[in-house]
Amino acid sequence: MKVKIKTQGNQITRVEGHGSLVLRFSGGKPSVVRWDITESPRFFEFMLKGRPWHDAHVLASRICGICSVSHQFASLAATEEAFGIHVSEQSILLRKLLYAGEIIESHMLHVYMLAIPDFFDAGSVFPLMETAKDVVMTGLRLKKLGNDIKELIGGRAIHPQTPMVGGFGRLPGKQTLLSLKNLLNEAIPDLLTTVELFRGLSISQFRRDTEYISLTHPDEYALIRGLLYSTETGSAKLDEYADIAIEYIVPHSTAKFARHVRESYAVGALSRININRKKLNPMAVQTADELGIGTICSNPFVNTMAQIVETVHEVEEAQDIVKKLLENGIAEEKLTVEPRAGRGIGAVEAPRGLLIHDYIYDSNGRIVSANCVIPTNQNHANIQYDLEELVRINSDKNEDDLRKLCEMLIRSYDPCISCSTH
Amino acid sequence: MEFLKISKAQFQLSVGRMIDENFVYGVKAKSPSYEFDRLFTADELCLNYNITLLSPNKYFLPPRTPLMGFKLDGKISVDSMVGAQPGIIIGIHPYDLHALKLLDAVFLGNLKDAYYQARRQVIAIIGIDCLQPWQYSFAASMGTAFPPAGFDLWLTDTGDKYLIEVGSEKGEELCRKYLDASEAGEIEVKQREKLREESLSRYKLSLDISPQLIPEVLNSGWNSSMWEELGEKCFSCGSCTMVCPTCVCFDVRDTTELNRLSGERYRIWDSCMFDAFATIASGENFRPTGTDRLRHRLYRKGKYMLQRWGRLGCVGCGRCIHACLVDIASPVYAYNRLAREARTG
Amino acid sequence: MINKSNSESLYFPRPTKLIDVTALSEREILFRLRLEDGNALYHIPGQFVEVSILGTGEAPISIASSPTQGDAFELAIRAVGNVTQALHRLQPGDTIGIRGPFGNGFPVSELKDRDLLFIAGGIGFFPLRSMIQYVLDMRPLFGKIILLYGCRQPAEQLFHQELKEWRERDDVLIMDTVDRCPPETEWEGNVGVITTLFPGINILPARTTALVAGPPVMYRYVVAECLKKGIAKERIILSLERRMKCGIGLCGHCQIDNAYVCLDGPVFNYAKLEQLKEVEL
Amino acid sequence: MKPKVAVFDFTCCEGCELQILNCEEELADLLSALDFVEFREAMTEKADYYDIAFIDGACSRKSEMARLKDIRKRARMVIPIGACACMGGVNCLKNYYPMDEVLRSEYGEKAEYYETIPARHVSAVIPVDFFIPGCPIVKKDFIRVVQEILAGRIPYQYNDPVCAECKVAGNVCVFEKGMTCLGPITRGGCEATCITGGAVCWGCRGFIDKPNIIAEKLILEQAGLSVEEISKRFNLFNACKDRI
Ligand SMILES: Cc1cc2nc3c(=O)[nH]c(=O)nc-3n(C[C@H](O)[C@H](O)[C@H](O)COP(=O)(O)OP(=O)(O)OC[C@H]3O[C@@H](n4cnc5c(N)ncnc54)[C@H](O)[C@@H]3O)c2cc1C
Ligand code: SF4
Ligand code: SF4
Ligand code: SF4
Repeated sequence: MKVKIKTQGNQITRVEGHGSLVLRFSGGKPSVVRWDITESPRFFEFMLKGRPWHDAHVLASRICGICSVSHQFASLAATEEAFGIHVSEQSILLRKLLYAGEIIESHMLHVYMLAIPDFFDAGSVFPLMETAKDVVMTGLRLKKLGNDIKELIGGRAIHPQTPMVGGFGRLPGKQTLLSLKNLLNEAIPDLLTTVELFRGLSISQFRRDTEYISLTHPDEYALIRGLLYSTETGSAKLDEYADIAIEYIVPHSTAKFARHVRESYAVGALSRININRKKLNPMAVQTADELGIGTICSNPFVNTMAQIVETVHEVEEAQDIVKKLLENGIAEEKLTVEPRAGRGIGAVEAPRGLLIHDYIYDSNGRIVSANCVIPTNQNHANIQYDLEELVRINSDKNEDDLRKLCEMLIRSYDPCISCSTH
Repeated sequence: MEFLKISKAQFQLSVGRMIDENFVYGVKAKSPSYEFDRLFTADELCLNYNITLLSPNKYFLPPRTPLMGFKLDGKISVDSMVGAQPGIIIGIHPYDLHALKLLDAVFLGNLKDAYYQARRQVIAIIGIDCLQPWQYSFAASMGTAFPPAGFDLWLTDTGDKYLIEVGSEKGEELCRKYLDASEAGEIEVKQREKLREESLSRYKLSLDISPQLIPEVLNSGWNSSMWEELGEKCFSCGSCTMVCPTCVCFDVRDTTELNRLSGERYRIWDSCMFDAFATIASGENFRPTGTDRLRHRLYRKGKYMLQRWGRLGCVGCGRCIHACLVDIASPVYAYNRLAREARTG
Repeated sequence: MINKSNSESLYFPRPTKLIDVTALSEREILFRLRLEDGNALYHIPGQFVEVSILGTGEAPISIASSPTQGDAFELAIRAVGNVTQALHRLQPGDTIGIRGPFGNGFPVSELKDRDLLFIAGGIGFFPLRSMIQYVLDMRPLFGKIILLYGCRQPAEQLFHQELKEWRERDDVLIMDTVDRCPPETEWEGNVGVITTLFPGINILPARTTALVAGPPVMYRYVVAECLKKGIAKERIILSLERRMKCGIGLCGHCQIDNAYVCLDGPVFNYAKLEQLKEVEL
Repeated sequence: MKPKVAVFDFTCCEGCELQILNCEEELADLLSALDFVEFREAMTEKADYYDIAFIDGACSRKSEMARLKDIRKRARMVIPIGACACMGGVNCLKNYYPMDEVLRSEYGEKAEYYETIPARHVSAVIPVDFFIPGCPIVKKDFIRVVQEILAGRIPYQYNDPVCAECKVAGNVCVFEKGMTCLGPITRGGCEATCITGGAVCWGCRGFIDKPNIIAEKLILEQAGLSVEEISKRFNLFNACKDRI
């Protein structure tokens, strides 16, 4: 008999993509809780096959509208590794700067537009435009900062055009950097307001021990490069990813699930802070302290706070980079790409966690096979186990409250489902 | 006529002083070409250029010009949007100044277009001789290799110095205010003649006939097979017209704010090469094919503009030749070929 | 603000009040308007204005009434796009913008004492109406007058009342036709394209000037018939429609060869048009 | 009365919806002009009737066809937004292969759990009233269309190639830099943002009504592309044959 995946339960709103929370009760007690992914599969790995190297990142970008830069960078890194291309220091700086835009925008979108209505008991951010206008405007300004960085450095906010294999198709001029510098400086008061606001919000004191995985790098808070790291098994090389992100298919989901040594693991802002807390910039460390994020934090609800910490970190990071670029000046670079047969693995920390693109190229520079490991897929199993635990300890709650709590849990992972059903 | 000279180093300092006090636009490198853009420092200015992507007419007839603002309150009352930011443009080549003279004839002829006029009045022009012409330019044979009257200052690169011809009172004032220039003598002026003369031989493309004969050649060439042959390839992309310094056609459009309280009417560059340019509301298109449109454009450049405004619509800059990806936009090719066809019957 | 002597007013519409709105059919409406400054439009029959709806756009519209009819003037408008549809939503008392009059208009003084053959196809009747009214108001100045009016079907024939009044006069001959007549429709006139009316008319070619307006396809056939009747090329006068934006000879849309329809037209005689290569008649 | 607006997502990356949320500066004005009644990505509420339904994403499952038809019944105006909804977009790259093969490639022997159909654009399933192309849609373009609808106008659809705007933007043509471009046949309205951004035009807004495909093939051939490369160049966003 064929088991077709159908839309069941309630589709979760205010997340990216289509997923449903199936929560059934029997005899007044919750009996089934299930995290179903109902997004239409899109088959990007299949579509990437045969594409020439210069459109790989263009196509890969379309896996996700929220984290398009992450997909581009993972794709570019894979291609660059396959072809043995060395990327200049300047390009790395610019990529980090663009990435700051992505992290800031994506985190602020989640914090201020998707998550915040839960705290204000609203269905969406739209009514808050009237009832809590200051809060929303603060969020919009910070979100816009992210988009402004993406537009100025990347060309546009979604699917930016400047990143290319080997570097950048367009470099920012001095005027651009100067205006960016101002924008970043102007954002500091809004960041402080945000920290203040969230320090005052109460979140669920739930915890469940799990494994955390992210990239790690000796010199920096790893976002666009580094080695793999697990809180259970320590560090690993990129090409060992398949042994770490063990993907499997579950019948109620169009997206794959994943596990490593435990039954599930988590990736994302909280994982990164759990693993790389020492590498955070000073103001970000202070923010983490203020928001009560300790050394290892196993409350998934805290992920939203962790995103705020990272936003602060990235604003500081962007300020540093702009300063450096202004001091050094921007040099024109010539991009030369000589395709060759080979395999490349690119890994980045997307806003929602570890993202890997693994390509095999033929000698004409065409993709023979592609594999993409998506952050949200790695979280699906963890979400499922968290949900089970959450329902177990809250089984005395009524259905509405329990559903709301479960939805908040799911949302705090900031799942990106269209990505995960790539 | 007054002539001055100034060392290049001095000139750069002068430009720096101009930038401190004015909106200054000049030629900047945009590899592998050049463009007119706002200058922030004097070292951005690049005067030994061959061509700019767009001509400086974008400062006088901007791609988008607001015409009027209005409230959507059912009344017909509009706010004028005439006005211009005073400024100085440095580096206009002779052919582009010729083109500006044509724009003057169009917009300051019988009817005075206030929007154009306002800009024309407050923007000073500092031109420079084009001694190393671009490979696509055929200005020499169009008679547009040297500047017409109408500039404020005119530079000629004489090696380590610029020779400056003062063309107007505004130019004199610019000299007084910003340029530490000294009087130039007959020798320098003679040298300019010589440099100009020599530059003529550096043009790679040329019109085989006198430009005055273009209308005649066109008169006999309407049915040439050339139009079809070229027109078939046309993308109707309008690139040739967007880069042309003498193209003046526009569309007028309205926008309204989201709040539906106010709006704006503006004009925006249009192109006779676009498919729908001559389409009326009933759907009838009076120039339905690429062939029709290509022919119209080259007639307009070579004949109609001359008839109506007294100047040829092509100044030989060569921008359209270069801009056209299918190599069909060249006026010099078309006119030469028609002339040849006319000779051989 | 409006009507500055300054040249920017070239683009500024003059406030104009709708004093009467009459539906002519489902698609066409007749507007009666008066400039709010109280002036007359001072137009020549055959000229047009640019009608402005702020926030929507402008459309060139022929003045459908004769200057002999007083300070108010009329526009007859078919709803086809944004501006014309917006006009159709207006009520008497509303204000619109008008620029113009523009264009050359009919060569009224040349037409004095001549026999006039008006040939209107569809809404080509609108630009001709101003001249017909003028001629009827100044009847003694002109010779014999014939109006041929063709539409696609009876429902599209407009201005019944006016036509009826004119028909009742004995100093003007009106002949109408429809391309086809759907069954069970009342129709007493001819059935067939407009050229099928020609055999029925009797003119003195040397005394006659033809004035033609209609859809683009009509011109070729009508001109051929006029020539066949022996009317001189200079005496076949056509009013043309082209795309138009500025109305003042700048935007380039209405150009036919070197002629700007907004300045040199919209009225052309056939001898002139024949020289324009882009006109295939 | 403010028009009731809904935003629906189908098979896509949801970037176009995000572009709406990215109108940070205009959001307050948008909200005072429009009444968003359904927008899953941003809000929990749902509604039964919409004046305007914006649709993001292609249709790639039978259930999505049914959902589209249901939306059509309840919406006065249906406006697809983005390449996926307007032309099928990148989703149609899979249409060259049998669906079984596509499913097996992703889910292996578990393929039978899943279903997919060749991807198609919205207007292949239901009639639409207008469309806003682009991958992603251009913010300015979206706001302009909303403005025009609010003002009671039929929105203007760009139909001139990207090249014209590319010239106005003052770009060096990428052919001069040894790259290739679909600008000459692609619907403008994006202000040539990709070329300004140092990339090339990939054709994400679909082709103009009368693209000169033969001439485009010619210039790509002259730039050294093989027949296969040319077809790959054409199909990234435009693999769907009966595009809008
Ligand atoms: C001399 C002359 C006389 C005429 N007389 C009459 C008459 O008496 N009666 C009559 O009914 N008709 C007459 N017409 C025809 C009439 O002008 C057209 O029907 C009318 O212009 C249609 O305009 P519209 O705005 O309604 O429709 P559309 O032409 O469909 O225009 C739609 C709108 O889109 C706008 N638009 C076009 N391109 C763009 C763009 N690129 N960006 C944004 N917006 C754009 C236009 O400005 C217009 O507002 C005459 C035409 C001429 C030339
Ligand atoms: S037609 Fe071509 S060569 Fe002549 S002025 Fe215009 S762009 Fe220059
Ligand atoms: S002639 Fe060339 S540049 Fe001009 S519209 Fe045609 S293809 Fe474009
Ligand atoms: S870069 Fe592309 S869009 Fe721009 S002019 Fe060249 S072909 Fe046209």
